[in-house]
Amino acid sequence: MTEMRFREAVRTAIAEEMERDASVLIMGEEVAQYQGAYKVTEGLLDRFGEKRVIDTPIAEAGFAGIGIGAAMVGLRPIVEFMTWNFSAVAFDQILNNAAKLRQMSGGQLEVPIVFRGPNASARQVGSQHSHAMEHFYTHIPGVKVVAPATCADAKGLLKTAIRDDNPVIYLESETLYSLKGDVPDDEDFTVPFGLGRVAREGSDVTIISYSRIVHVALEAAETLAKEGIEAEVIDLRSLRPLDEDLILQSIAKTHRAVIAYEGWPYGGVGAEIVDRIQRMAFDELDAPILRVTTLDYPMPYSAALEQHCIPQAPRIVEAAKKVSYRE
Amino acid sequence: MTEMRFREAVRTAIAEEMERDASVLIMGEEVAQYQGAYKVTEGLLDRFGEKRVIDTPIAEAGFAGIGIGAAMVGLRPIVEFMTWNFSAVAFDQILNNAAKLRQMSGGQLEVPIVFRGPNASARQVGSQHSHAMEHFYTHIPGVKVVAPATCADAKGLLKTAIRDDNPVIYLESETLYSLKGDVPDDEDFTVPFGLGRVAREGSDVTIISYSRIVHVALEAAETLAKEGIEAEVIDLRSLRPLDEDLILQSIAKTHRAVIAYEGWPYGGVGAEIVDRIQRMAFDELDAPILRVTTLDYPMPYSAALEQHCIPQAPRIVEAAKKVSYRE
Amino acid sequence: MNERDLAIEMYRQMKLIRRFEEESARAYSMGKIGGFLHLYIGQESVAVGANAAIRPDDYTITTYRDHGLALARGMTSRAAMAELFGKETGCSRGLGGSMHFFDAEHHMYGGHGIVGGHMPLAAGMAFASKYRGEDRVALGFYGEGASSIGATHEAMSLAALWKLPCIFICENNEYAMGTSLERSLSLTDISRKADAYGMAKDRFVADDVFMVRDRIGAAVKRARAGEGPTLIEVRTYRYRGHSMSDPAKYRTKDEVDDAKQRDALYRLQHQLEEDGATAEIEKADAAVEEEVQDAIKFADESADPGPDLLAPTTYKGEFAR
Amino acid sequence: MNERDLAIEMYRQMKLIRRFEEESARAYSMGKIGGFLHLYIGQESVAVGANAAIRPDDYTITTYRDHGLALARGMTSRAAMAELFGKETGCSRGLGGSMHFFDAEHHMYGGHGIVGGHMPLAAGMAFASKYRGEDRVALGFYGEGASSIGATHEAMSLAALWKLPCIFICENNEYAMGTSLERSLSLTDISRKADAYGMAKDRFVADDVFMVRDRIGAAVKRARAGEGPTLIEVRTYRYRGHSMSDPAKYRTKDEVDDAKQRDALYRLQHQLEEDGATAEIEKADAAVEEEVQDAIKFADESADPGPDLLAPTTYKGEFAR
Ligand SMILES: Cc1ncc(C[n+]2csc(CCOP(=O)(O)OP(=O)(O)O)c2C)c(N)n1
Ligand SMILES: Cc1ncc(C[n+]2csc(CCOP(=O)(O)OP(=O)(O)O)c2C)c(N)n1
Ligand SMILES: [Mg+2]
Ligand SMILES: [Mg+2]
Repeated sequence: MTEMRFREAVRTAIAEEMERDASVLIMGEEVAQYQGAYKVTEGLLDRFGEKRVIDTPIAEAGFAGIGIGAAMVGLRPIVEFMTWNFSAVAFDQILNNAAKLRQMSGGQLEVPIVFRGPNASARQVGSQHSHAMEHFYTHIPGVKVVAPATCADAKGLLKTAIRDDNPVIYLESETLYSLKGDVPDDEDFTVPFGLGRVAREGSDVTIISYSRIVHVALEAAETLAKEGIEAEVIDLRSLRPLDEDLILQSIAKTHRAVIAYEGWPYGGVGAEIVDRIQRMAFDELDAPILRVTTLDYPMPYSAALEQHCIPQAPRIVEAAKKVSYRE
Repeated sequence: MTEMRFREAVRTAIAEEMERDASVLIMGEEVAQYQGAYKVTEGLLDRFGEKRVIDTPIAEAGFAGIGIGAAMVGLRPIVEFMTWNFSAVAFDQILNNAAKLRQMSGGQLEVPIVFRGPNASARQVGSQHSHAMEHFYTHIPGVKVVAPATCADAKGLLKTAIRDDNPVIYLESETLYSLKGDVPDDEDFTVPFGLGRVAREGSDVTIISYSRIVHVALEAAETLAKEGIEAEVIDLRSLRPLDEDLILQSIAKTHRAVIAYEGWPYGGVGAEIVDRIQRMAFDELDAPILRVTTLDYPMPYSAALEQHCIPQAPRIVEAAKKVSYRE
Repeated sequence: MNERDLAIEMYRQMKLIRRFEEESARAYSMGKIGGFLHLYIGQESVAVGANAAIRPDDYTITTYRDHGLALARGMTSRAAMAELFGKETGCSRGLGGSMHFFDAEHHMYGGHGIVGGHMPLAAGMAFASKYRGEDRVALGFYGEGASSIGATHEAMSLAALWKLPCIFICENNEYAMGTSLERSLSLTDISRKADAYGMAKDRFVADDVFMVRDRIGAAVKRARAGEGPTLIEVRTYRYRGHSMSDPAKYRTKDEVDDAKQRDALYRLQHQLEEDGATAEIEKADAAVEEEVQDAIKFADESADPGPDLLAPTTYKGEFAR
Repeated sequence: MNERDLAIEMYRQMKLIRRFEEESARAYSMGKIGGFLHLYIGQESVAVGANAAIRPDDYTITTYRDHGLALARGMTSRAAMAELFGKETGCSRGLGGSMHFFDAEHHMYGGHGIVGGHMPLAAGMAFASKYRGEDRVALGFYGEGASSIGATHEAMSLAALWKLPCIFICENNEYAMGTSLERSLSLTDISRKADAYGMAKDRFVADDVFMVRDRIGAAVKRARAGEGPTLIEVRTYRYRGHSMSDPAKYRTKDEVDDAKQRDALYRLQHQLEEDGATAEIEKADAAVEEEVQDAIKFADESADPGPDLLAPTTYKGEFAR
């Protein structure tokens, strides 16, 4: 175990996999000479050279497509979006190429590519720079989507992603990059997809979350504990595939669920989880499932309004109390 | 009332609104000289001239953006996507410009634009040409999304869309274009957004649908009736805003719901409706809500497999029986 | 292969493509093929000439108008026809259809339906070649209508910057569906797009398949030598409508007849006949006929793909739901 | 306005932009401004010269590096500073921030955060002008880094085809974040992109604001006369980092100092001083100082926007949920 920051955990995963496999490379805007817009790739250029750590011009559709084309013939590119917001201009490449090449070719092709970068709100970066893009990408069969909340998972999930033969969407968070945590040193430490994690045990209500909001949910759980409500906090880690078993086990215990995450309310990951719970654990539920999401507006710049829109602990507490009929 | 086909109803709405308001224009690939890839715009070039009926090169991001820019300064463009699939390359324009200009400008701007075209499966057009794009677009605050199932609604909703001061996503269906139906002649006939329609009354189970699948749901309802189950079929017409009242009223009567539509299962419109029902009518539900969607695969070309993937009446029947505990 | 054998082989390929597609059109009208069917008839010399300019292990990728390239690269008529018929013996196991022919063994990487969307993939394959220090080149074919779209531009911009061994082959058949060239581009000399990137360029009419081979060959040679990409505008013409549903009212019969006068297949046939190769031509024709008929029979008799194909072609390994 | 008055006015505008941004940087370091703050310092002559070349009712649109254009167009410093401070009195009511300055009254249509994404909007405004038979032009400003991206290409391609009255003003400040021009484009003469569309073009260094006005003015004149769009590469330089978080290690102090030698603001000041306009300069400086200080005070004292602003700015009329 080594204590490191989230950004270093991401970097370590990249470096270890590049060391292990010469077909792994990383490309994106400012990943090389600038050392990464958020310093995730710091030092990689020196270590692996410009053949494998590649600065790209501003052409997300172009370089995402180049990554996909290269993956199609055997490389294993990691494509960094400076932020996930910019993947909107490469949407077609992900939807129609990365996700579909295997199927369109009748299973002949593999597209072992990882798209990664910071996702969801940063701080006051405004409406065009605050998207939680997983709500678009999880919808698409053919891709996998993961979103770590801890430093260990950041490393373990990214290594799994790089080794996976399918396209993987890997979501970070700018506001998590400085988080510190213990990370296994083992070069074969990987975290399998499709397995969530109980971040806090509890018996009264299940709070399901992922990425940065796991930490907010844990904060909410502390408040709830003071009021006598023991919340179980689930960190999904993987959004597609989803760990249904873990969710259902927890619901079987608590009979109540709150889903908390960043992103707009209409549809998306949260609505999908609601659907699965009510479908698979209908008789277990003692209350409607509630969601705590980003409010249904483009993200405002104003600090106060931004905080108003983003899911906060008090909103999670309120929802947990509501499903516990304790208002 | 005049009986006409769905494509004529769309055309009539366009023509009437162009007649009424000189700031309305239509642009898209092959809309003018070719008379429309699916003949929706047939005759419009002759009638309104090439200034207002405009053939565009293949540059969806470019001409969607030109439409948005023109709307921003007072025109009311209708932008046709030859099919909605191709909007994937204009995704950023819709997400970041159309939907956000009003908010980013603090409410100074309006973007009265309609994006329209055929959506979801056609016949054997393969995985890149069979997307149900509403599952991406309904997620975005700032746009409205509508999807008519009947000829009258095709006209009425499109007229409302053109008159709306917000960007509207209007979804047609290639396989509905030849449908015939009575359409009001009144030039001020509009169908308000946010109001669904009971397509068939019933007391035992609610089948919620929209666009082409409404007709499949009606077919399923006939089968169910023979087995003694009276299904109420709701045609949503408008997806964002959603007619919660109508859905809840029906659930209060039937206590069971099936949601049937085209598109993949993860997230999307269906999951959103599940969430709203369980949240707002938890105590009314006698069974879990089930969804009948396109299967979770890229659409295969093979006719047999395609039909296997698309929602069919028997699958709706099966789901309705299941929620009725009649298997 | 000597030039004469090559001439006969290219004749055979062009003839195969034409006959394959004529029979496809028939099968389509009989309802055996569904969805879109975009015929390459008239453009055969481009794919065949290009194929003759490269090695079997070079990468190729094209649009939905993909039968010609697939057959030229070596896909069997059986696999191609069965794909059109939506059968599990098809090159893409009946999942892709006409627009999505894939044959990894012959380095034919599709078959793509989104205009321009595959051009970054072409650059990506070229990138992989360069990354691995190989001398393979990638040929990306696209229609002149795809010149307007962003993906094509980005692919060229990056390929030029990174000197990728990628040849951008613009098949200018004068129409994008019903839109004539001058209604879609402000500048009808498409090769001049290369000037925006300082990229090498070429432009010629495709009526002589040997010229196609040689001119593309020159670009391939530069690319293999590490001298970067080339944009080649190949001027050609499609005799049929854009797809089966297109009556092609946007052009006159005269215009089409005129183009047919310059038919590259007949031109080559003529040359070969003058060279005294009538027997070889007859032999090639017979072989083509047999192959196409056999392909139809094969496709007809093949089984539909089953639903158990869907999950493993969506994900490799475990399904992610 | 005579040329001398105009010179003083342009001096005032350039000085205002510079002082406004210097104070913004200070306020940022004090935590009064959040998110991104991209300074225009060094590039003032571009926005100011361009503004002098057009009419108040012409359309303008730019990137996230938007303070300069907004102020040049006539946005008040109060509205601008309050926006940076996220206050409801800001030009975008505190919802947009530094990247999203909007001022419809002064025909400044943003302030856009997605590289290249606003260029089709520029063409769209030009389209609207032409559609209505007006003679207004649209000026779309973008960075040289945005030349690679699809949206910029598509906007130019359509504008050239349709002869839209749109001027594409590429502010080539030599860097896109930390990426120097020659690492992002294969051809560093960006004006040559125009050749791909047969579009008119120009290219010059922006150290003389009158030249900026005149050269852009020539393009504006052509556009008004219905002669179509022009691509203008204006060579300039940003003195500060890309945004406040950028230490700009990718270039040397010498390089920056060198650029400052050619500072257009000081050059104009010098000329004016030689012309004996010292008094007017002092007056302008004092006015600028007062305006900026007033703006800070105003922004400081303004209220935060309230949550009730969110719904009506998301939709006009009823909310669609
Ligand atoms: C992004 C996108 N927009 C529109 C279409 C519909 N479409 C398919 S082919 C075509 C015309 C393409 O013309 P061109 O590039 O010249 O190729 P050709 O068909 O002539 O070979 C169009 C508009 C599409 N497939 N993708
Ligand atoms: C599509 C997209 N990709 C990436 C970014 C991140 N980004 C913001 S500004 C910038 C550099 C732009 O450089 P340039 O176009 O030269 O403009 P300048 O900042 O020099 O004015 C980048 C990469 C973005 N905003 N949008
Ligand atoms: Mg063409
Ligand atoms: Mg720049």
